[in-house]
Amino acid sequence: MADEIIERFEVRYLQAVDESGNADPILIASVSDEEIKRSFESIILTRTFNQRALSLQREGRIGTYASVFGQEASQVGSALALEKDDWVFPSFRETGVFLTMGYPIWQMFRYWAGDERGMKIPPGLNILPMSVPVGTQIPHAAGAAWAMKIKGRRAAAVCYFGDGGSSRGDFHEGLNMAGVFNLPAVFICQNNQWAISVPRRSQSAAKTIAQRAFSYGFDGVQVDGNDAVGVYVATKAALEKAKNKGGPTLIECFTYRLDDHTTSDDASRYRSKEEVEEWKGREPLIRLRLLMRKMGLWTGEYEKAAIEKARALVDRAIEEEEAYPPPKPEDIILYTNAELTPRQFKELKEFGWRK
Amino acid sequence: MADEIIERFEVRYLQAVDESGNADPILIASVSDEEIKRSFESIILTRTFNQRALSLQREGRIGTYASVFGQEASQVGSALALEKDDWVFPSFRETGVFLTMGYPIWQMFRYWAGDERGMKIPPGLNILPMSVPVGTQIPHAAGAAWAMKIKGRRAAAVCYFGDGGSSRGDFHEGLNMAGVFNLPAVFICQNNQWAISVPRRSQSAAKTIAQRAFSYGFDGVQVDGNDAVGVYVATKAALEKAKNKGGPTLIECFTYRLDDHTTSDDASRYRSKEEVEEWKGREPLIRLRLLMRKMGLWTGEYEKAAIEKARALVDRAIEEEEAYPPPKPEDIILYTNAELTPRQFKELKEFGWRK
Amino acid sequence: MAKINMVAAINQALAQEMERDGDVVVMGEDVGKDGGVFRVTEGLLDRFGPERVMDTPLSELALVGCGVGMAAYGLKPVVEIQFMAFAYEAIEQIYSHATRLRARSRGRFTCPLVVRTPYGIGIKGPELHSESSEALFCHMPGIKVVVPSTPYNAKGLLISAIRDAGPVVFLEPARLYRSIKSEVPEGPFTVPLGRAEVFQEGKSITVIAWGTMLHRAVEASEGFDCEIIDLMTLKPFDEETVLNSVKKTGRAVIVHEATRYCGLGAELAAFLAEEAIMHLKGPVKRVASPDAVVPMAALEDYYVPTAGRIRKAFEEAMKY
Amino acid sequence: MAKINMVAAINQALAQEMERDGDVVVMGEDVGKDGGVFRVTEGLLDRFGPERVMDTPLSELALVGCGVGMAAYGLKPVVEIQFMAFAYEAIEQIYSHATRLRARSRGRFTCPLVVRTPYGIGIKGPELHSESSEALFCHMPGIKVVVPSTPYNAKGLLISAIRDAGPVVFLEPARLYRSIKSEVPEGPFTVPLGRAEVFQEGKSITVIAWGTMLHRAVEASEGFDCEIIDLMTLKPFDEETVLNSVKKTGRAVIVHEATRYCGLGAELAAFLAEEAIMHLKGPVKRVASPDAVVPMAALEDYYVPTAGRIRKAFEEAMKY
Ligand SMILES: Cc1ncc(C[n+]2csc(CCOP(=O)(O)OP(=O)(O)O)c2C)c(N)n1
Ligand SMILES: Cc1ncc(C[n+]2csc(CCOP(=O)(O)OP(=O)(O)O)c2C)c(N)n1
Ligand SMILES: [Mg+2]
Ligand SMILES: [Mg+2]
Repeated sequence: MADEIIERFEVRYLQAVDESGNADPILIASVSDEEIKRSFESIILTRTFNQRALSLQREGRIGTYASVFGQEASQVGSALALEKDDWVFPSFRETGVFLTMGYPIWQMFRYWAGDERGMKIPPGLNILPMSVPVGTQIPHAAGAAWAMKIKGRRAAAVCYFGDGGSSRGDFHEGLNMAGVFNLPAVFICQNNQWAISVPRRSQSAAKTIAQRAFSYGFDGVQVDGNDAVGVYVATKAALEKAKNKGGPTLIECFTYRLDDHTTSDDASRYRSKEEVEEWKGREPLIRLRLLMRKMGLWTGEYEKAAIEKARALVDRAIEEEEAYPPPKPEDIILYTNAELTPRQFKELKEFGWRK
Repeated sequence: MADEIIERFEVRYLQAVDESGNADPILIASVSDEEIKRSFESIILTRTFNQRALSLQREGRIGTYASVFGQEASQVGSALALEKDDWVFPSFRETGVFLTMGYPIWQMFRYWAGDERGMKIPPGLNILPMSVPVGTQIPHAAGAAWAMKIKGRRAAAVCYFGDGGSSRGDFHEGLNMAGVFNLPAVFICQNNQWAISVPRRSQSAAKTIAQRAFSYGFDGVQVDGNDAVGVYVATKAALEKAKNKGGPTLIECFTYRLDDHTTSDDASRYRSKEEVEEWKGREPLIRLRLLMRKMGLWTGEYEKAAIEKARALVDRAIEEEEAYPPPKPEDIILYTNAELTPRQFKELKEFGWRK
Repeated sequence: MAKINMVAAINQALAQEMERDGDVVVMGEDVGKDGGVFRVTEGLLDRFGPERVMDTPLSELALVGCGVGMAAYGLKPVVEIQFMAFAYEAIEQIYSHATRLRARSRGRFTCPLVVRTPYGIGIKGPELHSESSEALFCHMPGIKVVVPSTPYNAKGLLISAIRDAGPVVFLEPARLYRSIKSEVPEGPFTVPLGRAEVFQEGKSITVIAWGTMLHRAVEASEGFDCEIIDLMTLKPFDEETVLNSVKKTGRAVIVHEATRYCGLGAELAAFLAEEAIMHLKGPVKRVASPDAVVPMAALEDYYVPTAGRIRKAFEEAMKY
Repeated sequence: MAKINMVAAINQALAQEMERDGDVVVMGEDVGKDGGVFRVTEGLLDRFGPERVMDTPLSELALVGCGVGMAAYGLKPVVEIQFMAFAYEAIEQIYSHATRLRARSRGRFTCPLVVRTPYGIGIKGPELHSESSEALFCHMPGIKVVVPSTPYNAKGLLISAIRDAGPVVFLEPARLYRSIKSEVPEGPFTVPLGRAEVFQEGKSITVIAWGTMLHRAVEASEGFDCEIIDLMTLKPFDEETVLNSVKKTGRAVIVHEATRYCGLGAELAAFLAEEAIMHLKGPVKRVASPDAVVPMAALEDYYVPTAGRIRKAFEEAMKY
C-alpha cells in the first residue's frame, strides 16, 4: 500500500534583462554586442513595418492586418537564434520573425493585400506561409523536425503560436509526437495574454503554458517575452539542445499585445486602458535601450539612423509592392495542382482565362 | 533579471491494498465491508460475462469483442463510487462499468452482436453508448458536466478512456474546458499499458498520464488500477470534490490488459508471454481475495456462490439475447432523424421496408 | 415592422429563444464580452449572464464536443464557430457523434445542437475566412443544414433550428450580415426547416440558389424570365418545390459559391437527372466556383460566380 | 505471374517504393511491429527499420499534420489511418493544409502525402468501421482520391499515388483485401491516376462503380448488357471514358456504397445531366445507401446496395 509522490516538476522562469535594463551576468554572458544591436535594429524595422501596415490598412491599401506591437522582443529575439537550415512554422502574427529572417518586405505587404504571391517564400528561406487556422501549424513543425531526424540533418524546426493556440488539439498531438520521437523542435508560445477578447486566465486554468511540456516528457520554460536577450538566450539553448539530440523544448514568451487583435478588432470593448498603458511601459525597446546605454552601445544618433534606415527600406518596399502587377485570375486554378484536372482545363476556358 | 522556479508539481501515487492483500489503514478506513464484497462480486460478474463473450465470439454468435480481463478493478472500483445522478461516458472497453451500474446483461451481448438496440440505454441509467472512436467521448463528458453546473445539479460526469485516448486532441481540449470552467468531471484513464500494439512508453514520453492534469490547472493522481479499493477511494474522493465545486480530477489507473486487444487481435505478435504472465500474477481478484480473507469476508463457498450466481445471470441473459428478434432493416432509417426526410420516405418504400 | 439587418435578426432570434427556454445556451470564442466578431451575440452576456453565454478557449473540437454532451444532458446549446473553416477540426464530433447519437442509442439520447458560423466570401478577410463547404455537412445523414438569405428568414430559420430535435448546421452568409435589411416581426416566429421558397416567379428557367448567390442570381436574371428558388434548407432540400418549378420551366440552373465538384449543386442536378429528365429541355447547368483552392481576398471575386457567369448560363439554358 | 490478394499487392507497392526512394516513409498506428491491423504493412519494419516505419501514438490529427510537415520538408510520407472514420479528426489538416500548401505558397512548398485507409463495409467490425465518405474528400480542391478494385490496380495505383506530386487519399475496400486475387507483376509498375477503365464491355447500360460495388455491379449485371466502368480515381474522375460510354449506351446507373445525398454519384449524375443529357434515353439512376447513419454489423448488409437493388435499377433503366 502506498500514498506517495512519484514525480516532481518545476517551472523555470527566465529574464536576462530587467525593465531597468540590468542584465543577469550569467545569462547575458554568451550574447555579443553585435547580437544585441541586431535585436534593437530588427525591432525598429519590425515596428516601422508595423506602423506603416496599420496606416496602409486605414487607407484601404491593404486588408485586415495583425499588429505585432509589444511582441517584437519575442519574435526578433527568437528569430535571431535561428540558423540557415532551421525551418520556421509561423502563425499569422509573426512579422518580426519574417523580417528578422530577411524576408522580402514588399512580399509581406503583398500578403496583407490579399495576394498569395506574398507567401511565395524565396528559395533558401525556410519559413512556411503564415498559418491562419490557429495552432494548426504545430504538427507541421513536428513533422519537419521528424524529417530532419530521419534525414540526419543538423537542424531544428521552430514553431510559433499564441496562448490561444495552446488550447487546440493540434498543440497536444503535435507536442506529444515531438516528445515520443525526441524530435529537434522548438515550440515558441507567445503568450500575449489575449486571444482576441479571451484573457489568458480564461484560456486555461493552468498557471503557465510552459508547464504543459511536462505532459510530453520534455522541458518547458517561461521567459520574459519583452526581454529580447532572454528570449534569444532561451531559444538558442533550445536549438542547441535540439540539434544535439536532446529533443524538443516549449518556450513560453510572456508578453503583451499592445494593439487591437487585428485592424478589424476594437480591444477597448474587452480590456481596460490602464492595463494597456501599464504594459506599454514594459515594451521591449525601452529596456533594450537602457541596457545598451549601460553597455555604451546606444546613442540618440544611432537610434535615429536605425529608424531612418528602416523607413527607407519600408518605403522602398511599399513602392515595389504597389508597382507589382495584380495577380492573374487564372492563378487561382494554376497553382492548385501540379497538373490541371480535366475540369480545370475547361474552367480556364469557360471563365475566359485562357484561349 | 531572474532565473527562478515559479511553480512546482508533484504526482501522487495511491494504492490502498497491496499485492499481498495488506490494506493502508487510512485509505481503507472509509470503505465498508459491504463495498468490498460488492467489488468482489462485480468483478466476478464482469469476468464471467467476459469469458462467455469470448466463447460466443469464437462460436460466431457475436462479433468482435474487447476483453476487459485484468482491468476489472479499475472499472468496478470506480463504477461503485457512482451515484444515481452521475453520468458516465465510456469507451468500448467498459464492460465492468456497465455491469456494475446494473446494465441489462442481455443488451450488452446484443451490442456485441452488432445491434444498436444493445445501446438503447434503459431510462434511469445514465451511461452513454460506448464510444468507438478513441477519446472522442471526452469532450462529451466535459459538456455534460458543464450542463450539470449550468442547471445547478449536484452530480458529476465520469469519463473513461485508455492510455491511447490520452494522446488525442479531444483529451486536451476536453480537459482544458473542464479546467477553465471548473466543471464537475472525473476523467478516468485506464492505462492498461497498451494501445493495440503500441506500448505506453511509445504513446507518450511523459512518465505518468496523471501529470497531464497540471496542464489544465487541476489535480491528477495515479492509482494502482488493479486495486479495486484504491480505485474506489480515489474515484469517490474525486466525485465528492466535483460535487462540492472543487472542479475536475484526472485519475490514472495503472493496470494491464491481459488478453488480446480484441478478438481480432493477436497480442503475441508484439509482446512477450513473460510480461503477460507477470501481470497475471497481479490480477485484481487475487489481492481482493487475500484482503477479504484477512478481514474474514471470504470463504471458498462465498466465492463459489458468487460465481454460480454470476453464471446463472449471464446464462439467462444469453438466452434472452438470443431469443430476441433480429433488428428490422427499416430501423436503419427510422432512428436517424426525429422525423423522416422526403428522401427517407421514398427509400423506405423503394427498399421494400414499408408499404 | 422594423427593417433590420441579418445581424440584428439573428441576435433577436437568440435572445428570444434564450428568454423562452432556459435550456438554450450560447457558447463560442468571443461571443460574450466582445459580442462576437460580427457582433451577432452582442448584449446576450449582459442579459443572460456568464452561465448561459460562454466565452470559451480556442478549441473548436471541444466547442462542438461539449455541445454534444450538453445536448445529451438536456440543454440546447448554440455553438458559434468564428468562421466556417474553423469548424473543420470539429467535423469528427459532428459526423461521428452529433449526427449519430440518436441512431446509436436508438432514441434514448438526442442531440439538439445548433452550430452557427459565418460562411462564404464577402468580408475580404484573411485566408480561410471565405469557405463555403456546406456540401461536406450535407453528405452527413442525421443533420440539417440551413442557410438564410434575408434577415427575415435568418430569424425564423434560426428559431426553428434551435427548436429542432436534432443537430443543425446554420450557415450565415457573411456578406449578407449588414448589406441588406428587411422587415422582421419583433416577436418570435418560425420559418419551417425543409421548405424552399419561390423568391421570384418566372416561366423559362428555374434557378436554385441560397445565401449570397440568391441575390446575385436575382441581379443576373434581368432580361430573363427566371423562377428563382431560395433553397434555405440545404439538407434535406425541398424536393417538391424544386421539382414543380422545373416541371413548369423545363430548364434548371443551379448557382452556388462552393467549388463545383461534389458541391450541393451536384445533388440538385442529380436529383433532376433522375426525377425530371423527361421534363428538361436541355442540360442542367451548374454555376459554381472552379476546382481550385479558395483564393485570398485579391482574387476572391473571380472565384465565385459572377453575375456575368450566371447570365452566360441563362443564355445557354435558353438555347434549348 | 503470381496471383496475390490486395493486402499483398499493397504491401509490395509500399516495399518497392520504399526500396526505390529513400524519402518514402510509412507511419501510423500499429503499422510497425504488428504489421497493421490488416497486415498490409507486414515486414516493412524489419526491412526498413524504425526510422522509416513508424508506430505512432493514437493521434490522427498529428499523423496527417506531421505528414504535411514531412512532405513540405521533402519526404514522401505514407500515412495509414486505421479505419476511414478515424481520418475525420484529421480533416482540417487535409482540407486546410495538405490540399492548399501548393496554392498558398504559389508552388514553393508542396505536399506529396498519401493517406491510406481501409474503407467500406465488409469486416463486420464495430461501429464506425464501415464508412464510405469518399465524397467529403472529393469535394476538396487540390487532392486526388483513389479507390482500387483489384490487387493489380491496387499496386499500380498506390505506386502512382506515392509518386504523385500532391496529396492523395487512397481508400482500400476492406471487403476486397483478401476476397479476390489477381495476377500482379512482381516488379513495380504504375496504373495512371485520373483514368477509369472499362471493366466489362456492353451496349445497353453504362454502370459506374468502384471498389466493392464494382464487383457487386458485375454480379448484378447478369442478363443485362452492361458496360461497367471501374472509376478507380474518384477525384478527378475520367470524364472522357464515362462520357464515351454513356454516349454509346444512352443509359447510366451509378452504384456506390456511400449514402446518396451529396455522394460522388451526385457529381457523376450531374456531370451527365450537363454534358450528356441529349444522349440519355432515360433518368440517370443512382443506387446508393439510404439517408441514414451507417448501421452496425447486424444491419449493414441491408444498408449498402444489394445485387437486388442494383438489378432493379437496371430494369428501370431498360424501361426507356
Ligand atoms: C482554429 C481557429 N479558430 C479561430 C480563429 C479566429 N481567431 C483568429 S486569431 C484568434 C485568437 C488567437 O489567439 P492566440 O492564439 O493567443 O494568438 P494571438 O492572436 O494572441 O497572437 C482567433 C480566435 C482562427 N483563426 N483559427
Ligand atoms: C480515433 C481512433 N483511432 C483508432 C482507432 C482504432 N483503435 C481501436 S482501439 C485502439 C487502441 C486504443 O488504445 P487505448 O486508448 O489505450 O485503449 P485500450 O484499447 O487499451 O483500452 C485503436 C488504435 C479507434 N477506434 N479510434
Ligand atoms: Mg494571444
Ligand atoms: Mg490502452
